[in-house]
Amino acid sequence: MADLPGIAFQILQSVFVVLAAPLLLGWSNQCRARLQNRSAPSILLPYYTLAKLFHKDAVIASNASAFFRVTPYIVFGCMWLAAGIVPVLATDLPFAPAADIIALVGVFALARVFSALAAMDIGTAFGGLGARREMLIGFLAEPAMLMVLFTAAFISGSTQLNTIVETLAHRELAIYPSLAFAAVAFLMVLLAENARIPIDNPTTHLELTMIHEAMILEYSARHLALIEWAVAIKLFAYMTIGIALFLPWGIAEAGDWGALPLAFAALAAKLALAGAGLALIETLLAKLRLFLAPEFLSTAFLLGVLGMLTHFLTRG
Amino acid sequence: MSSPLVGSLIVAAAWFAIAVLSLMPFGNAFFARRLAFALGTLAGLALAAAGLQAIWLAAPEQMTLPLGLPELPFHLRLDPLAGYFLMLLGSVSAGVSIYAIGYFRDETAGRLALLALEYHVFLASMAFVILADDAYLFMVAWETMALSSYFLVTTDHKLPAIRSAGFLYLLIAHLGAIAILLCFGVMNGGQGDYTFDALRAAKLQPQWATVAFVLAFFGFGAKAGMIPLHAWLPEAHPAAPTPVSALMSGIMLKTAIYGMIRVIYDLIGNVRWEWGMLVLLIGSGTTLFGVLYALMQHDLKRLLAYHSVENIGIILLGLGMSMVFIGFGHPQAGALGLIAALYHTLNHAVFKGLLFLGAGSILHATGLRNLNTMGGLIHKMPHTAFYFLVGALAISALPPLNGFVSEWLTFQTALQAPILENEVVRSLLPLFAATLALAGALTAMCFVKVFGIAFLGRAREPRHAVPDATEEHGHDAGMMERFGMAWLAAGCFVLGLFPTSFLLMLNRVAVSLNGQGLREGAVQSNWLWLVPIESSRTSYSPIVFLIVIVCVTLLTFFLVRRFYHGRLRYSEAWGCGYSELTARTQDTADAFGQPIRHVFGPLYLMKRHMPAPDDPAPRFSLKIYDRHWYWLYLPVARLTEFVSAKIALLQQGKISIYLLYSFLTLIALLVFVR
Amino acid sequence: MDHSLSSQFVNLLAAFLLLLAFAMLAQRRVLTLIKLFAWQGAALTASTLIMAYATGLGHLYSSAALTLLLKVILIPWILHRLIDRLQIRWDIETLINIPTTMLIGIGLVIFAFSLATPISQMASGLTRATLGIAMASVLLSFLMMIVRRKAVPQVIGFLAMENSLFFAATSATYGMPLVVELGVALDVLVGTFIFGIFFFHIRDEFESLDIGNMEKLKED
Amino acid sequence: MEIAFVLGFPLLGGLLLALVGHKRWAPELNALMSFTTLVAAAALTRRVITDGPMTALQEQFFVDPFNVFLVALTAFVGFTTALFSRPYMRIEEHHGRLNTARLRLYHSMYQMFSFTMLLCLLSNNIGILWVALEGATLATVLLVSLYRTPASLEAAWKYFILCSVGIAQALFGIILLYFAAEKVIGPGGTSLLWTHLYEVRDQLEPTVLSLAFVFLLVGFGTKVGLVPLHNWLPDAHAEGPTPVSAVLSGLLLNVALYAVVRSKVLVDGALGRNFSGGLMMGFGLLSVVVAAFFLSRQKDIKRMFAYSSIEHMGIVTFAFGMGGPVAAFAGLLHMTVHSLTKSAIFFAVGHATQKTGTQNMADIRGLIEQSPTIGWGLALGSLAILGMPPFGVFTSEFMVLTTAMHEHPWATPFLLVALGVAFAAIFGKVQPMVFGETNLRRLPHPPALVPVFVHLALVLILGVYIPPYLVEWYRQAAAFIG
Repeated sequence: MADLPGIAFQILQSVFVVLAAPLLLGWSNQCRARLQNRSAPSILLPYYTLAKLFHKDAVIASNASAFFRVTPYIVFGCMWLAAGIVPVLATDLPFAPAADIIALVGVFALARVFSALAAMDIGTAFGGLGARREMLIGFLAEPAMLMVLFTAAFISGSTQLNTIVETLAHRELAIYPSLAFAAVAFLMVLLAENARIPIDNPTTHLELTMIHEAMILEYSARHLALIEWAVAIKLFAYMTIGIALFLPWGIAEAGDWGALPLAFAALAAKLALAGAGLALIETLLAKLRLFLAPEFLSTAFLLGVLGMLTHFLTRG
Repeated sequence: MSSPLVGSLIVAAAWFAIAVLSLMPFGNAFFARRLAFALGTLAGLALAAAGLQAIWLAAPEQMTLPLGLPELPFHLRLDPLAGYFLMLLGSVSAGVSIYAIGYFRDETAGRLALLALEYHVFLASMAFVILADDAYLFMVAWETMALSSYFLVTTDHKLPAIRSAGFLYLLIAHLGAIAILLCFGVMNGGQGDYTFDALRAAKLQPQWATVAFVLAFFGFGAKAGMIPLHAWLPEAHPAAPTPVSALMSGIMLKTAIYGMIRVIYDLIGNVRWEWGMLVLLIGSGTTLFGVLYALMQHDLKRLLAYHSVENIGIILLGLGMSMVFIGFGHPQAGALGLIAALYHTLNHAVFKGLLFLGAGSILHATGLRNLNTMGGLIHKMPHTAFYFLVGALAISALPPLNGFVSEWLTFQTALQAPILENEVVRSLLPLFAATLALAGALTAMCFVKVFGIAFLGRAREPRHAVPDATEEHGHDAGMMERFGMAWLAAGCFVLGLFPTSFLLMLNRVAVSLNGQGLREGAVQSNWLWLVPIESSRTSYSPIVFLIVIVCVTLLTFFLVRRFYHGRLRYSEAWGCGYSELTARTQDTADAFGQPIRHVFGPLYLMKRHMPAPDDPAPRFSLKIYDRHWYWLYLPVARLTEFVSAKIALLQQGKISIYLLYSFLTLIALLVFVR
Repeated sequence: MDHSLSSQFVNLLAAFLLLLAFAMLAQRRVLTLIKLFAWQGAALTASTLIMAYATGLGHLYSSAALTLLLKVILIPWILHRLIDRLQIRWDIETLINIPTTMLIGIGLVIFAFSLATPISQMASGLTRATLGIAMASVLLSFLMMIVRRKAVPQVIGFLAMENSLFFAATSATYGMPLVVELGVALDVLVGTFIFGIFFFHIRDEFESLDIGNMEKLKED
Repeated sequence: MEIAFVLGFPLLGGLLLALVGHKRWAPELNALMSFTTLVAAAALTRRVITDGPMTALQEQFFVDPFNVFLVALTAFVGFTTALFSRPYMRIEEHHGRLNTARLRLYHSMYQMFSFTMLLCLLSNNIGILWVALEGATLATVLLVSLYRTPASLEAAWKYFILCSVGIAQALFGIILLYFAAEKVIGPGGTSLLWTHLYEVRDQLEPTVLSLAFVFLLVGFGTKVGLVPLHNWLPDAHAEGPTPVSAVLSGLLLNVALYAVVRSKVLVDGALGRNFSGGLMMGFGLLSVVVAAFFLSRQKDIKRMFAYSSIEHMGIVTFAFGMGGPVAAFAGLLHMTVHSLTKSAIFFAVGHATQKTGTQNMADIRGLIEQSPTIGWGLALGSLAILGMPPFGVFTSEFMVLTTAMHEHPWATPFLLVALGVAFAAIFGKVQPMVFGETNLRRLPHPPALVPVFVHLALVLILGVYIPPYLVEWYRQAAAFIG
C-alpha cells in the first residue's frame, strides 16, 4: 500500500493540517467577534501569537523535572500523528491502517495524560486543579466518543476511518437516524474535548472555571506555543473527523491528484461552516457550572448509545 | 530440553528444592540470601522457555507420577493453554524474583529463610496448578498455593490488620476451593474417575452443566477477586511483602483465570451464551467497581490491588464475549474474545507486576505507602519513576503499550456483535464495551493521580523535601530491583509493539480449546500489521504508530531548535500572590478523587472529616467503606452465629438432660426399627 | 420340678423384678433403695439357680454364686458403708414427680413388651416373657437415672440396670460364657469402688452430692 | 505369640508403674513400656501382613488387617504420647498441679488404658470386647479426674455416668446378639466369637439383629461421641491432662468406632447394608453438622478440638455408613490421619497452655514469636485437621466427598457447609493464638515437640503419597468391611 503518491499525499496532508489548524482557530475567533459585535481580530492572529511565543525565552519553575519540558513536544507529536491519520483531503493514506478510530481516541488520551501529568509537575494549586478537571472531562468524553464511533463502525462494518468514510461517502443519500443521534453526541464531545464553551472557556483565567488554561498555566514561550498549536490541531482534527463521519462527500482517493482541488474546495467550505457554527454555539450558550459538565457529557454518552441502538433497530 | 513437560516438571521440582534448601540455618541464611532467588529467576526463565515450546506442540503431552491416591495417581498434562500460562508464570516470576534479591537483602536470617521457603513453594504450587490433569492433584496444588501465599501475606503478622487480612483471604480461598471441589463432583456425575480426561468425556445434562459452570465460575472467581467475592483482595495484596504482592496480583489471580478457562471451555465444553451473559454482567460490575474504588484509595499498594480487581473484570469481559459468540455458534469471533482475554491476562501480569515493584521500591526507599505524604520522588528516584511511568501508561491502555492492545482486541470482539442472532444480546454487547471504555478512561485518571502525586510536584512530607540521594530515606531503587523492573517494563514494550506474534500463539491456544481459531486472513497477517479479522475491517500497527510519533516529536524538537532557539531560564513558580508556595497547596490523592466522589457519590459509603474554618492545621480526612460488607459478608456471619447459638442450647450441662438425650435416641431408634 | 413349673417360677421372679424396678423408681429413701437393690440381686440369684437346675448347665450355678456374692452381699454392703460415712438419708425431690414417673414407666413397659413379643416367640421354651421384662426393667432403671438428682441414687439406678442385663442374659440365653460374666462382674465391682471414691471427692468439692451443682461445664 | 507381648507389656507396665510410678524415672519407664508394646505390635503387624488373619488361645484372640492396623496405630500413638507426656507431666508437677501419688496413678492408668484398648481390639470375643471397653472407661475416668478440681470431677462424673449407661445398652445388644446366635450355633462360648458369628451371619434372625444393632449403636456410639450422645466428650477432653485428651481423641474414639463397624459388618450379613448403613450415615452427618456449628462458640482450646474430634468421627462414621471399597478405604485412612493429626495438635496445645497457664484461647497470643516450634506445630496441625491439602486429612475427605457425590448427592451440601463453617471457626481462633504479640513465659523443662512434627510429617506424606503396602493393607481391611 506504501506507493509513492500515497506517501506524497500523506506528507502533504499532514503538513497541510499542521499549518492550516491555526487558521481555523483564527476564523472561528473572528466569527465569534463579529457575532458579539466586537471589531474582529485578524484571521491570522493565532500565527502572530505563535511566532511571538517562539521568540520569547522560556521560563520554567526551578523544581520542574525533565517531564515538564518533554511534554509539549509529545503532545504536539500526538496531535500531528492524529492529523496524519484522519482522512482530511484523501482517503486510503498509507499511515491510516496504523491506527483505527479506537487508536485515534487512544492518541488523544495519550496527549491528555501527558499534559495533565505535566501540569502536576510544578506542584502549584492550579496545576493539580486543572489536571483533575481535565481528567474528569476526559473520562466522561472518551466513552461518548467511542459510542459515536461505534455507531459509525457498525454502519460501515469497520473501525477503519478509511473504510467508514468510503462507505459513507459512496452511499446514496439515505438518512441514517442513528447518525443523527451520533452527530449531536459528537458535537457535544467536540465542545468538551476542545475546551470550548459551555464546558470550558479558552479565554478565561478565572480559577473557579478554568480547566485547560489551569493546566498550562506554568508554561511559557515555545512550550506554550507548541501546546497552543497542538490545541489548534486538535480542534482541526476533531472537525475533520466530524466531517469525515457525517458529511464525507467530495473527498479524494490517495494519489488521485485530479480530485484534489475539488476535495480541497469541499473541505474549505465545510470547515468555514464548521468554524462559524462553533462560534455561533459559543456565542449562544453560556458556560456551565463545572459540576454540570458530567450531566452534559453523560447526555452525550446516552445519545451515542441511543444512536447505536437505533442503528440495530432500524437495521432490522 | 526435549520435552517441555519434563522441563517444566524439573523447574517445579527445582523450586521445591530451593524452598527446602532455603531452610539451611548456617551462614546467616547464606543460601536464602545469596542463591535462592537468583536460582529461582533462572528456573523461571527455563519455565518460560518450556511454556513457549509447549504452545507449539502438535499434541498435548501427558505424564503420570507415582504419587497421589492409589486409584488416582498424579496426572500431568501440557497443552497450548497450559503452556501459555506457564510462560506467563515463568517470565513474570523471573522479573519478580530478581527484584526480590535486592528487596529482601536486609531481612533478618530467620524471616528471610522462611520467606524464601514460602515464596518458592508458592511458585512451584502454581506451576503444578497449571500442569495438573486430575482433580486431586489440582486441588492439592490449588490449596498449597493458597496456603503458602497465606503465610507470605501474614509475614508481618504483628499488625492486627494484616492478621485479619490473612484470615479473610484464606477463608474465602478455602470456600472457593470447596465450590471447585463440588464442581468437579458435579462434572464427574457419577461416571468414571476424576482425571480430567474422564471429566472431559463425561456427558452432562444441560442443567447439570450449568450448575457445574456456576460453581466453577464463583469458585475460581473467589480466587480471582471478582465481585462480590473480592473483599479479601484489597486487604491481602497490600499486606504481603512487595514481591509477593506482585506475584499474587500478577500471577496468582491468573491461575484462577486459567482454572476458569480450563474447566469451562475444556472440561465442561459446549459453552452456552447465557453463561457468557452472566460472566459479562459480573465482569462489567467488577471492572467499574474496581476502578471506582481504586480512585478513592490513597494507600498505593491498596490502590493497585483494586486495579487488579478491575483488570480481572476486563478479562472477564473478554471471556464473556467469547462465550456469547461461541454459544451462538460463531467460533471465530469467540476465538477473538478468548484471545483478547488471554492477552490481557498476560499484559496485566506484566504491568501490574511492574507497578507493584515500583510501589515496593518507593516503600523500600522512603518507607512511604500513603500517597498523601509523597511527592516529587522523580527527583530522587528517576529510574523508578521511569519504570513506573511505563507501567502506568500501559495499564491506562494508552497506545502503543501493551494494555491498549488487549483492550483494543476486546473492543474489536464487541464490534462483531452484528453477527449475533439475538437482538437483545446484539445491542447489549457494545454497552459492555462502553463500560470497558469508561473503565479505561477512569484508569487513566487514576494513574495520572498516582504518578502525578507520587513522583511529580513537591514533597508533601517535609522530611523528604531535600532531594538528597545519599540519605537513607530517598535513594533510588537498587541494582537488582532495577533489573526486575526493567525486565517487566521491556515486557510492556514487547507485548505492545509485537502483538502479531502473540496473536499467533494465542490462536494456537484458541484452536486447541474450541477447535477453531481466527480467520485465515488474520493468521497470515505479517508482523507489522495486527489484523485480527480482516484488513478492510480493522488494523493496528503499534510499530508504525511508535515510529511516527517519535519521528514527529523529534522533528518538532529540531525544527523548533533550528528556526528558533533553546534558551531557558529558571525561576520560582508563581505563588498566587503568597510570599512562598507551601507544598500543602497541592492536591492530595483524596482531593484528586473529589470529582469522582461527586459524580459517583451513591456508590460509596463515605466518612469524611471536614476541618473547621478556624482550624490552625486543617486536615481533610476520608474513609471509604465497601458496601458489600453490609449486604453480603456480615449477614452471612450473623446467620452462622445465630444458628450456632441455637445449637448451643443443646448442651446446658445438666447430666439428666444428657441422659434423656441418650434415652430418647434409644427409644426413637427402637420405634424406627419396629 | 418340671419345666412348666420352673418356667412359672422364673416368670414369677421376673414379675417380682419388674415390681422392684417400679418400687425403686418410686422410692425416695436411699437406705430403702439399697435394700430394694439387694432384693433385686436376690431375685436374680434365685432365677439363675432355677435356670441352672432346669437346664443343668453348670456354669449357671457359678454365675448364681457370683451374683449372690456381688449383688446381694458385697455391693449393698459397700453402699451402706458409703451412705453411713456420707450421711445421706434422703434423696431430694426428683425432677419429675413420682406419679408422672410411674405413668411414663408403665408406658415404657408396654413399649418394651411390644418390642419383645415378636422375638420371644423364638425364645427357648423356658423363658417366654422374660426378655420383655428384662428390657422393660432396663428402660425403667434408665428412667430412674434420668429423674434422680443425687449421685448415690443415680449409681444405684446404674447398678439396677446391670442387674436387669444379667437377668436378660441368664433367663433369655442360658447365661453368657463364664469368662464374660466374670469380666462384667469385675467391671461392676471396680466401677462401684470408683463411684465410692468419687462420692467423697464430690462431697469435698461441692459440699453435697447433689448433681445439680455439677452444671458448670456447658455451652454459653 | 506376638499377641501375648502386645497385651503383656502394657499390663506389666501398668502393674509395675502402680508400684514405682512416683519415682523420678517413672516417665522414662512409661515410655519404655509403650515402646516395647510398639515393637511387639510391629512384629504382629508384619506377621499378619505376611501370613494373613489368625486366631490364638482357643480363638479367644483374632487378628485381621482391620484390627491389626488399629493395633499398630494405637501402639504408635500410645508411644509418641508417652514421649510427650514425659516433659509435660514433669512441668505439671513443677507447676504444682500434681503430687507424686497422682503421678503414680497417672502412669499406671496410662498403661492400663492402652492395655484395655489393645485387648478390645484383639479380642475375638465380643463379650471381652465389651469388658475391655468398659475397663477403658474406668481407667480414663481416673485419668480425667486426675487434677481433682471441681471441673475435672464434674467432667469425669458425666463421662462415667454417660459412658457406663451407654455401654450398658451395648451389653444388652450383645445379649440379644448372643440370643440370636445361640439359635444357630448352639449354647456355649463360641457363639460370642466374631469369627464364628461371621460364618453364620446370614442365618441370624433379622428382627433380633436389628434390635441388637440399635442397642449396640447407641452403646458404642456414645463412646464414639456421635451426636446426640456426645455430651461427655468435650468436658472430658477439656478437663483431663493433655496427654489423656490426646489418647482419648486419637485412640479411644477409634476403638469404639471399631466395635461399631464390627457389629455393622455382622448385621449387614443378615439385613443387608441399607439398614445399618443408613443409621450410621444419619448419625455421622448429624455429628458433622452439629459439631461444626458448636466449634465457633468455643473459648477453651482443648474443648474446641474435642468438638473437632466429634466432627471427624462423624465423617468416618458417614464413610463407613456409605460402605463400598472406596468409602471404607477413606474411612480407615481418615481414622489414621485424624489420630495422628489430632494427637499432634493436642501435644502442641498442651505446651501452649502450659506456657500461658490458661486454656482460654483469648489469653493465648503470639506462640510463633516465643516458641516457633509450638506455634508452627499448632498452625500446621490445625490447617491439616481442617482438611487443607497437601495434608492427608484432605486425601480422605476428598475420597469421602467424591464417593458421597456419587452415591448420596443429597448429603454433600451438608458436609461441605459443615466443613466451611468448621474452617472459619477453628482457623479464626487459631490464627490469633499463633500470630501477634506474644504473652508467654518460659517452661521449666524443655518441651517435647519431636512427636508433633513426626506426626505431621507422616500426615503430610500420606497426603501426597500412600505407600503401596499400606494401600494393600487398607484394601484388605476395606474388603472385609465391604
